[in-house]
Amino acid sequence: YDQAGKFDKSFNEAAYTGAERFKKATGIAYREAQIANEAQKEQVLRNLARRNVDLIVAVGFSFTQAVQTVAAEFPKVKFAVVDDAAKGANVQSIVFKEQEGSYLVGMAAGMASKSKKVGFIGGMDVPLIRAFGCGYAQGARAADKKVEVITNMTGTTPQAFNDPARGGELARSQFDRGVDVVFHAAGGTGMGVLQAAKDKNKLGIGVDSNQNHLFPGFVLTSMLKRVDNAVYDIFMAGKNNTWKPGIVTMGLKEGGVDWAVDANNRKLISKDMEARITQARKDIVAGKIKVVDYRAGNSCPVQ
Amino acid sequence: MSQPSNLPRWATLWLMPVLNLFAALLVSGLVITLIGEDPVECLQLMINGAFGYPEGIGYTLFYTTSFIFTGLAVAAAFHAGLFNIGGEGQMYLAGLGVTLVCLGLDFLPGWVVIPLALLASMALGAAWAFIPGYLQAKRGSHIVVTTIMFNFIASALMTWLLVDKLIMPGSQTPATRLFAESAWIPMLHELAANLGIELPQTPLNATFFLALLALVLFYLMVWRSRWGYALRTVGLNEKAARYAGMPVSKVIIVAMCFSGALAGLAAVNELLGSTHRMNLAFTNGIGFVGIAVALMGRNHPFGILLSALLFGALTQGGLDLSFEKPAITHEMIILTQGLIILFCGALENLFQTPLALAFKQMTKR
Amino acid sequence: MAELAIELTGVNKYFGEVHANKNISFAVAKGSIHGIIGENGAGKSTLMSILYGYYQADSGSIHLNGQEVRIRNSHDAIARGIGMVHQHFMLVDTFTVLENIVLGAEQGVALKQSLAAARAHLATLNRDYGLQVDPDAIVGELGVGEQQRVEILKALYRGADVLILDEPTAVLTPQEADDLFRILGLLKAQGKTVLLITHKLREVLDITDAVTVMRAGEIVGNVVTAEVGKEDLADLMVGRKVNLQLDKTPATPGKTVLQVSNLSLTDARGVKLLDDVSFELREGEIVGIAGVSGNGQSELLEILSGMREASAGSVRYNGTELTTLQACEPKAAAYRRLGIAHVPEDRSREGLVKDFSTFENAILGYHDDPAIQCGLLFNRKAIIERCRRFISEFDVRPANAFRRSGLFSGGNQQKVILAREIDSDPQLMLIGQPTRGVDIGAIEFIHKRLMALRNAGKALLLVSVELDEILALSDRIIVMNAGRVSGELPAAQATATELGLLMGGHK
Amino acid sequence: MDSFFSVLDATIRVATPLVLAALAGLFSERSGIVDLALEGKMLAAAFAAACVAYMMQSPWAGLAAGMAAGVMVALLHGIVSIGYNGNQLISGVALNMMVSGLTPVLALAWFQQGGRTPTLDDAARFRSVELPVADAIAASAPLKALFGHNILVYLAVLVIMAVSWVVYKSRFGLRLRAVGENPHAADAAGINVKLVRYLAQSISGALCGVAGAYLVLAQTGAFIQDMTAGKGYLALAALIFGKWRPWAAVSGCLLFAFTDAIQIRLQGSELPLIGSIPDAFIQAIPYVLTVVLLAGFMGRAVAPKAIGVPFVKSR
Ligand SMILES: Nc1ncnc2c1ncn2[C@@H]1O[C@H](COP(=O)(O)OP(=O)(O)OP(=O)(O)O)[C@@H](O)[C@H]1O
Ligand SMILES: Nc1ncnc2c1ncn2[C@@H]1O[C@H](COP(=O)(O)OP(=O)(O)OP(=O)(O)O)[C@@H](O)[C@H]1O
Ligand SMILES: [Mg+2]
Ligand SMILES: [Mg+2]
Repeated sequence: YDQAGKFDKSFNEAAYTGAERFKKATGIAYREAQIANEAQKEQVLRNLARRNVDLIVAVGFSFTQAVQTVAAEFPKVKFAVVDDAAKGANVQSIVFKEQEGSYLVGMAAGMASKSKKVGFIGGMDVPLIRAFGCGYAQGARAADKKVEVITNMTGTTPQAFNDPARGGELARSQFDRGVDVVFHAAGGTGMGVLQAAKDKNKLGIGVDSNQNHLFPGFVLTSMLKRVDNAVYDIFMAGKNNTWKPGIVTMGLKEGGVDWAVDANNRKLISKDMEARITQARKDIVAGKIKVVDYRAGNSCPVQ
Repeated sequence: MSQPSNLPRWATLWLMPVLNLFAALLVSGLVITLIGEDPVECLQLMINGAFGYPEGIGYTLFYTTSFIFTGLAVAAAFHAGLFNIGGEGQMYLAGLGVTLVCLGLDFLPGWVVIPLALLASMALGAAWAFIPGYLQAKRGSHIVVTTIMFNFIASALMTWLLVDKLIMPGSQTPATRLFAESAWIPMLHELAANLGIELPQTPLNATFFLALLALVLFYLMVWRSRWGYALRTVGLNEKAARYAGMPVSKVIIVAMCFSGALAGLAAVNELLGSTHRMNLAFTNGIGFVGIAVALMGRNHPFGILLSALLFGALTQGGLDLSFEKPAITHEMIILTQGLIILFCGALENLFQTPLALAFKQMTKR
Repeated sequence: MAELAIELTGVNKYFGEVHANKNISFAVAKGSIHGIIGENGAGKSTLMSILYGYYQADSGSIHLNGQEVRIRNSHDAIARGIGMVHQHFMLVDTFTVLENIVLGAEQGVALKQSLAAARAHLATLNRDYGLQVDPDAIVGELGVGEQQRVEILKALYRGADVLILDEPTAVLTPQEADDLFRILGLLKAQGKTVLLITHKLREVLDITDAVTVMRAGEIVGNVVTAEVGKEDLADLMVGRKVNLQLDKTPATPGKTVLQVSNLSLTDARGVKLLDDVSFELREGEIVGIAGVSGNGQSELLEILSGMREASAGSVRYNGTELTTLQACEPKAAAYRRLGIAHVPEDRSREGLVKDFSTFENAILGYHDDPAIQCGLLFNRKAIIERCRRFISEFDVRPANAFRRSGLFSGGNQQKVILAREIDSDPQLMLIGQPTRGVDIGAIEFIHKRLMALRNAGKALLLVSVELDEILALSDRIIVMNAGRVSGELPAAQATATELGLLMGGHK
Repeated sequence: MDSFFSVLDATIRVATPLVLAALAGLFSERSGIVDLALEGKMLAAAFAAACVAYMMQSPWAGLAAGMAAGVMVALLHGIVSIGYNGNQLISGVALNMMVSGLTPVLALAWFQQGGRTPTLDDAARFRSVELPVADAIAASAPLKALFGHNILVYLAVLVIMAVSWVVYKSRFGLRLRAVGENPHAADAAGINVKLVRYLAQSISGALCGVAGAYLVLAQTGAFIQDMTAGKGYLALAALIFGKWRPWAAVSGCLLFAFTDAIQIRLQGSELPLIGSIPDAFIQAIPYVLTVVLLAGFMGRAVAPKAIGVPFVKSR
């Protein structure tokens, strides 16, 4: 896991869920480790590799470099990195098309918004988070050309992912500026965002895991990033000997990202909204709608 | 300033710290028992993880290296009566110095790039400490507040640089490209391999020797030179320093620069010694640990060496421990570190009275 | 036999290995003034601190008005009617006089009525004893004499029957001291008991009824004042014959070393601290500057030693103009290089770093001396050797170069500073309060050294609030009042009364 | 204009925990004890408040628990720095680390939700108070920012007034200041120096307790690892900024909160003349402003004289 910790209610927790599911399904045990600093990344990987494990899944883009180094040292062990593309003959990389999932929730936001102002709150200002924001903005604009997107980043230190009070404050400031739907991609900070949405009787959008149940009736939907699926699939592939090195891109089509509709937010999603989003979903899968990836050109077509 | 004690010197110097360490471990053992693990086994795992096998030792010493630098940095300022909380930011900026030199010049051979990078790290670390030092000396701005603020500012600056300017094109990780190998500081296992000794691969690198050298130089500079004499006089008694004709403001500013330069060297260990690229938040609290290291080591190089080693061992042993025992998380290690600082650093007199009584009893017999 | 106010029996006090009070027994009659004298470190302050509950005696008993009492802290002491004026005043500088007096003796939760009540009470005390102080003044801005009055008022406000004064006159002018003694006389007349610690035998003889003499923690004499003379007391105190009279040969002044003309200093608030001061100082003479502390002497020393800039005027030293001296180092260092040595007034806060070992303090101000360098580093051996020489030449006790300076008594700290400054072989020596709070034995020694320095042809500028000292050492005396020179006269013609009047700004 | 009031509104919300913590630090530091432990006290309080409010379903119980936890950490700081004359700086740093480590460990052991506690229901939280009168007045926009806040916000306002009365106008305040300026003088005046310092610590703990409870009960609704995120240090900075005086320290907090609120609103927007500047720089504005203010407009801060020095009975 990355430094944010295992139980962040979103990204890392999803990986954990996937691994647990694999354990339940197959009865095969796995080892886990969480690192506390940069130098430990290689150390942990090496440590795991030396224990003759079959497959190591590194969760988080910051592992890329460490995986490449260690994978070269242990050619027999299979490695996988979630969230970034790494090179190596025994390395599989799983990257997500966050922009596609974000696009869908962006559409939902654009349609649900009465004020035609929607908000985005990111953790730290890094490309990955910008990709979320960019996809979201494209979706919101697609829903309604007049929609305005207001973006905030929480901070400049890793603490930015762990400051719910600030998240709440950012959300409130956006509500004050007329926003009525806000999407967060900020880990623990996002808890504060969703809480503020509830307190202010506005709508929030969850991220990574399905967060609809956190504040039923106030979470419009969640952008799912199925890290759990990814981890589960990797483990399964390892078990079934179907594992292959290379880059796996998980978009809507591959079940890597999605939006969440369940009992908790059923009432918030109107028929019309659901229809349009489902249509868009189909179009993206079919390639009819192309969602621009911020990371591809380090720029976003919409502001 | 403590009470006159009847304890023999060795007891004050060795026995009390050991007892204090023991007390700290006892309390964390209690917490470990509370969450249902065996504290003795955990301790064994931890010690074994830190010192039990060559790779563990390598990592322990690698962390120790960085802690020595940030510990010395805090101590340097402390001797001038300044509490420098800004080690983190100074180290961050020093990392920028290293990075700029390496990104720009790493086509040159190592014996050119590495010294240049060292200089750049010290220069930028010192520069980042210079401003709070200058404001303290000339404007009376409280150094604790300004250095805290400078940590935040450094972090903002570096985030922007890494995300928008220095990022490796095409990567989504906010990190620079890998430096050319010529700029890498040789790893200890590589050096040993040249001598025909095989060591496990760890990030322990030649910077470690630089840290040891820094300890010795620090001692000589602070206790055996005019410069250090002025530094300590200013720290202990500013009036006396004025009386003695010392340039107080200048001493304060230079002390801060010295402090910043030392903190900067920790960046060299991390960047040129280990990761060979700069990424976001590579400082990772090392600057803050330096405060604890210096305070526990009584601001003396020998003490700093020991406490840096202790913290290095805790970092490494703690990882191994959490590897074996999923219930013992990283936070548990932080708790233990806090306890050790509290008992060894602040409760240093805890056992003085009971010990003095015990010795009295013994000498009576 | 009169009623006893205080009776101590078999009091012992240890500080670690040090036996500070050995089996002390003595009694004080009610309504008397009782003196306690003894060398530095004899244990006087410790004994009084035990009486005030600051320390606990290890054994022995205390009787107050015939009743055995246990005094565990100052709160107890105050409740039993004991008040103390400490050697170093125990006042909060940032508070007003009224707040200091009320502190610890407030009535009720809110301050308002306490302060009002105290103000009224203060007025009556003022009337009864003539203790004039502005209740709304900030204590830190008051002179020492006034601060002392605040301390006495504090004790009286708490209804003290027994008043302990620890070296109360060390910082007072003769007039202020006389005023204090007048007040003590009034207190005595009201039936209060006064315990007075002092190093000045004249005072003991003047106003006490009985004296207790201490040496090395023990009582070596309990005498009725009327039955003894000055020499008896001095000998009893030191345990040997003391020569109280200094041999002063006539001075043979040489060429002018220091020429101060129209020196002025204005502080940030526009107050004139020094106003048009002029005088000159020649080789082989001691010029004494008399004055109540806080009348510009400290600032004068600071300017002459380079620690402070004057606002106007000129200082010529051996023909060089010092005020416009250009140097790339601080002026204090540059002046020292030119041969100006300085013994600061506040020895423990300026002249020394208490946390340094003695050998480190032996080079304070001379740390750039090439003789103690070895390349980039110090030559430790040379430094320690130098310090050992100081210790033996000046009889510093204990003779340990590695001991922390703060652990030495005031007199011994002073000897180290003096040794260091004299050793630099200066042409001009600035000396502030060389013997404040130092015992007779050490004073004798220090005075001899200063006299020897003069006889060797050095120029000495001596600032002291002790008139006896000024009179004994100086060849010429300058009196300062409110930043101005209020008089200059040859020592041979000066009398204490005349100086006192000049110091007060009269005449 | 409207946005100006929303900034004001945000300022008050953000400033509240800072104000409480800064006043807590004021008691501690005025008594002569350096208080780097504000962060730890707050964090422990936030954790306790979250646990108890969740279990008892009552925000008041949570508040009480928060205050109790704050006092406990404060007393620990007291025992170390008053009882054992330990180094106050080290004690503060150590306590912060301990609390930061212990709270997630306990949270994990008790709730199995990682380093966090379960989200609180509305019943277990403090909501905004809607005063009936307020609505009428609130119609006039300028006052809007002053109403509709959480009850703890109004409590904090009362606390500010109470603190400035206690410090300057009460017996305890006089003794507190005396002990911080010159403990030897206070001792000689018959005051129990250590007792006053312990009391000051307890008050500091209780106020930090309210601050920590506010974070959970009013703002986030759950405890999250390290959720104080440096607010304790910021409060300390405000205290020093305000030269250890209550109202000045409060204005320091308001300044921090205000620049922060502005900063949030500036992000991503184009500025006249300068154009678009990176978010990271905008986020640094409060810190830069602090440094500039400290360097440019404030005189030398004069700390309580005895601060950081253990009280040992001898010279
Ligand atoms: N706090 C202390 N700790 C240890 N030893 C002490 C302490 N205070 C005093 N002493 C010892 O007790 C002895 C008596 O000291 P005390 O201060 O009572 O002397 P004194 O007679 O008042 O001297 P002076 O004339 O200088 O005021 C000293 O010589 C010293 O050795
Ligand atoms: N905390 C202490 N520990 C050990 N010894 C002490 C302590 N405090 C004082 N002393 C001893 O007490 C003796 C007298 O101390 P004190 O401070 O009363 O000196 P003094 O001669 O009265 O100086 P001054 O005239 O400046 O007040 C010294 O010999 C000193 O070593
Ligand atoms: Mg004394
Ligand atoms: Mg004395």
